[in-house]
Amino acid sequence: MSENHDEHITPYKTYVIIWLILMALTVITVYVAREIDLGSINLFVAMIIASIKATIVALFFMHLKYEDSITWVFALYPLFLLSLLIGLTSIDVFNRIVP
Amino acid sequence: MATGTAATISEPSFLEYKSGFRSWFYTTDHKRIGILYLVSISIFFIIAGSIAIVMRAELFTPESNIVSPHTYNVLFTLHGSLMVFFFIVPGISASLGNFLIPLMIGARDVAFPKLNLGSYWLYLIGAAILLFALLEPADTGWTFYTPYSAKTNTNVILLTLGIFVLGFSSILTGLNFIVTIHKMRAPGMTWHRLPLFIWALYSTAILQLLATPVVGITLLLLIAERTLGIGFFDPDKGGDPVLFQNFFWFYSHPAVYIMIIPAMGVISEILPVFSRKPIFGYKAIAYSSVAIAIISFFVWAHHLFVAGISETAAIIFSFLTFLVAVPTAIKVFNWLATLYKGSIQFHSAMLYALSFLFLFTVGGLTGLHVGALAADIHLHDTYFVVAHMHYVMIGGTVMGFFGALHFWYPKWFGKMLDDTLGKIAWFFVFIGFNVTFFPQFFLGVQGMPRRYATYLPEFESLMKLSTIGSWILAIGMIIMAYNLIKSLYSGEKAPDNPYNSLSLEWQTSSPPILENFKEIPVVTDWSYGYGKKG
Amino acid sequence: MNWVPEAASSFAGKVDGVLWFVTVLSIVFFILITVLLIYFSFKYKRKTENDYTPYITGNQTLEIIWTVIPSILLFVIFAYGLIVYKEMRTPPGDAVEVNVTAKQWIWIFKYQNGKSTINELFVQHNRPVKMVMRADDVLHSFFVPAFRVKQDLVPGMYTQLWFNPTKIGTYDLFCAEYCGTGHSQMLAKVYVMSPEAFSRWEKGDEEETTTFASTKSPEELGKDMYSKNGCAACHSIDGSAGVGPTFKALYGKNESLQDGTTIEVDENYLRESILIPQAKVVQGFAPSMPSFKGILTDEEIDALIAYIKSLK
Amino acid sequence: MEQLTADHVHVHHIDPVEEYEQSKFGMWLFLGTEILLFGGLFATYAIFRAKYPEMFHLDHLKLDWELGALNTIILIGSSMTMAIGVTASKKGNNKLLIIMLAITIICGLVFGFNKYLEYTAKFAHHIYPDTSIFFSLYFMMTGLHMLHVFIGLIVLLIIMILAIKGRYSASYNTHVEVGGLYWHLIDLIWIYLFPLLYLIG
Repeated sequence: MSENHDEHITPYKTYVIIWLILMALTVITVYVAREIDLGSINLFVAMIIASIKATIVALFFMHLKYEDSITWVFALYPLFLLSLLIGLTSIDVFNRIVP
Repeated sequence: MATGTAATISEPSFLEYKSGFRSWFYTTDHKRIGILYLVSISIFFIIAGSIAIVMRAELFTPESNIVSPHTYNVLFTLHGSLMVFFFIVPGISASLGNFLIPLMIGARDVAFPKLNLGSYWLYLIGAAILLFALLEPADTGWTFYTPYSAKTNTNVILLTLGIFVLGFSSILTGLNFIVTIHKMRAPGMTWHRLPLFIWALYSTAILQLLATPVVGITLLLLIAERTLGIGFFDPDKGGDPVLFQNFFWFYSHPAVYIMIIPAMGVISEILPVFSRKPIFGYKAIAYSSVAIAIISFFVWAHHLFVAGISETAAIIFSFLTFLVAVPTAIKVFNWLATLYKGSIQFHSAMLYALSFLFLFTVGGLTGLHVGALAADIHLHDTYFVVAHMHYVMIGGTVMGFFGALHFWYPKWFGKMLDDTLGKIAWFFVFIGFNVTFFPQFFLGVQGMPRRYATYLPEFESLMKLSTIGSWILAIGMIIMAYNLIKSLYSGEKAPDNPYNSLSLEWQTSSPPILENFKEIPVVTDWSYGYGKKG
Repeated sequence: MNWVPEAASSFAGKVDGVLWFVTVLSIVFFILITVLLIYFSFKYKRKTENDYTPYITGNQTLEIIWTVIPSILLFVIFAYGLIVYKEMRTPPGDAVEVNVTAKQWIWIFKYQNGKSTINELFVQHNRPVKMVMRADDVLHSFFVPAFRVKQDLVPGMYTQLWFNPTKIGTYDLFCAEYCGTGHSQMLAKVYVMSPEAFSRWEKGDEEETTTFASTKSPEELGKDMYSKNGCAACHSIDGSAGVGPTFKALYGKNESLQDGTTIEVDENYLRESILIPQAKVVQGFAPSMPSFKGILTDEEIDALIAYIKSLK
Repeated sequence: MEQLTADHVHVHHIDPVEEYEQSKFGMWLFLGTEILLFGGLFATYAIFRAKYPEMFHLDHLKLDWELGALNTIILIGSSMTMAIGVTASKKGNNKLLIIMLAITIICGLVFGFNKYLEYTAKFAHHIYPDTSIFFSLYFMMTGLHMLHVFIGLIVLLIIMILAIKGRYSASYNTHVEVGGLYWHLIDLIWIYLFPLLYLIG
């Protein structure tokens, strides 16, 4: 990179640590779902863990942590739209009248 | 205003520097790609327009006498699909946007020129798939509602596949524009100095980027339903046909704004130039474009008030629908205020811009009828909706598009248009359009359903009037096409800046040189600084 | 010319109220904008190339005014539309239920007393009715302009609507959701009858007077059946091709079937095709005809066959 | 995706830093599109899971969660090697970049092979996309994801060839960064697909 380009270079060690954390979370999510079986909140727990994993991947592997705010906006806005799609469609599908 | 641009440049223009097939279809020059789009969308506009003429001719009498009902259904499917996906969605954005964005922000090209060419090729591939689809055209309507689209024997797969490919063309164009506008503005071109056309295309690009993938996956699921037998939309397999409509309109309502916002941008450019006054309420117009881009994602189910969605959803969506009307109203008032105390020149481009204000107001206000829950129940799927939609799409987008063609023609081709002929064409287009579509409001209120190949005799007189209007409209279009083509050959040579406009694209030669500007300009003020201060 | 169709249901007037309210508001704004547009255009028409124009870039107060006023008006429209909508969507408890089934391209109505009719809906004056609706194949939409009601019928799901007919008369019923080739032929009539006429119809007298009047020959009756039951949507009587084979000169013709065999069209084949349409489908046509089993009586089928025989 | 990283032939005036910033931003935008492309399927999943919980529960038991978990480990591992490759390239360590790309590609291929085993096992048990809504979702989601893995593999392969040719250095590594972003997205989506389909169905 040229001089005026102050870019963050993540050290190799960080990636290995992140990988270990992700592995641990994978084990936890499998363990919780298969061994403990929390019933109805299974989905909730699994999604929380998946979101933690996804956040870590985005922040560190994808270097979102070091990106400018506009990248953040365009990374998060689709998630907002996705929740809108699911949320508003659910309001329709699960409130229909059965005559 | 900008400095650092030479008024006369001896370099060959982008039209002249190279010729031959390869120099066009392999070009990465945004201006040439813009022209390729312009020619392509014009071809589809002519095809789809001719189809409309045939449909109106068929509707001249209540019985079916020119084409069979099945053919009629095929025709309105093609008319809708071609107009929406092949003409109006890529319309202003891909043709004028490509040509103008780098020129207006003072860049040499878009951020990803090769990707830009790739987008155009995708457009061509989509068009080629469509040609195959025409061998056995679909009869589903452009909305492809399931279960009919999953059951009909006609070729739905090819048509939807073509649209899927076009979707990616649209996505990549939007992506390209967002990056270009973010990263490639000339020095001094701050966000609050950006021309409003650029703000409009920026908002459009966000919609293209983030709404299109949803229709992509939806059409893909429809194709999978027909080929693999998956059943998300098939009631026999536990699916939900209304879910398709939800997904479809999650794209297709924002798509309405993909179609209209660029035209709003055009109007914001034309009005100040021919009024010689600064645009009124710059920030209000700019931010309302972005606001529309955001809110338009929240309103899709207002197309489904009688489709069997839940009442709760209908109420929420009706409320949100009225929210999106606010920024639109703000824009109209600001445009109107721009005219106040101006020095108004009736150039043919200005006539289109003024008729945009008039017709779009009709289109927008009738949108309130169909947004109000109780009224929509009566008006939904009638000619009222057809008329409303055409007032927005033709009265809005197409008027904006024609205005843009007449406005930027000297810049594109270096030739002046015949302004008198332009005004004559405008007159026929304006009258013809109103005669065609205004009666349809009454037809709709009286209960004439849309997509009817035959109809009850009580609707005959208004239907006849509408058909006659379509002929007047066609005459206007033919005159305009003649003018556009004739002026290419016999038009007077255009000066660099025929209208004394202040925005950047007029500060370079007409037509521009390959690299747009000899030196990248330095911007010191916004481009609406007309009139005397104090 | 009437701007709106006859208002023949209890809430039709209220829907018109919303329509008029929005229309009047629209006209006010439309006139405001158009008058200003034309006035400015001519008042400030360019006189010379160097006309003086002031440098006006905006006005905060104006922006606020034309943001707030439309917002308030829009909210009023929303609320007004919502109030009437609520009434249109809430059937009264004493509403009489009618089951509606739509299929390509006919309407079938089943009443609580076990009667069923095709393409004709009989309702009693001033008695609320609730339609419980489903579609058999694709989307359809029940639309009676005079009642200001519309609701899609969705396969695999029941939808409903209600109305209280307030005027005796005959009204058009349209299919408003595109449903294929016969979409524009998928029409029906709604008969709003006085209580006396309705109870006569319910007891079955009405049917005799409308369809089996002794004065009519079987051909004439068959012709009535042909137009009433939506046959015309697919089968022409002038020899032109439709969704199904034409009825012209059909009787006695040799038709080749999809399995390769040939059959002579006789009474038995016609009868079977009406009751079990998918049994022997003529080559070149899709097996899309609905069965009329339980919908047409034997007498009606006889009459229909007689009519087809008469089309030489 | 190759096109995203327009190289500097026609537009010779764009300097590598600008190009790097633009390409990276462009790729983030493209990832947004991808999220919403999968979003349609996630929304379908959410709605039908709420509608038919029993079907989802019974059908998901027919999936091989061990194979799914193995694939998760492989894909996350490949994400790490890709990230290491990006850093290596930024530090100018071309050799390490090539090794890391090779490992990433091998991981991707193994992932694909496992999916192939999984699909054939399903077909052997007469489970097809039209078997039930759950399996429609399973095949559509994993199928679309698999398509992305293939595209990602092609992209990485091209980058590896260019790396072997010595195109990248500490001052020019746009393709590596952008290709890496795309590969991480594939991982990111799998992180959701795995529990949704295999674990909690």
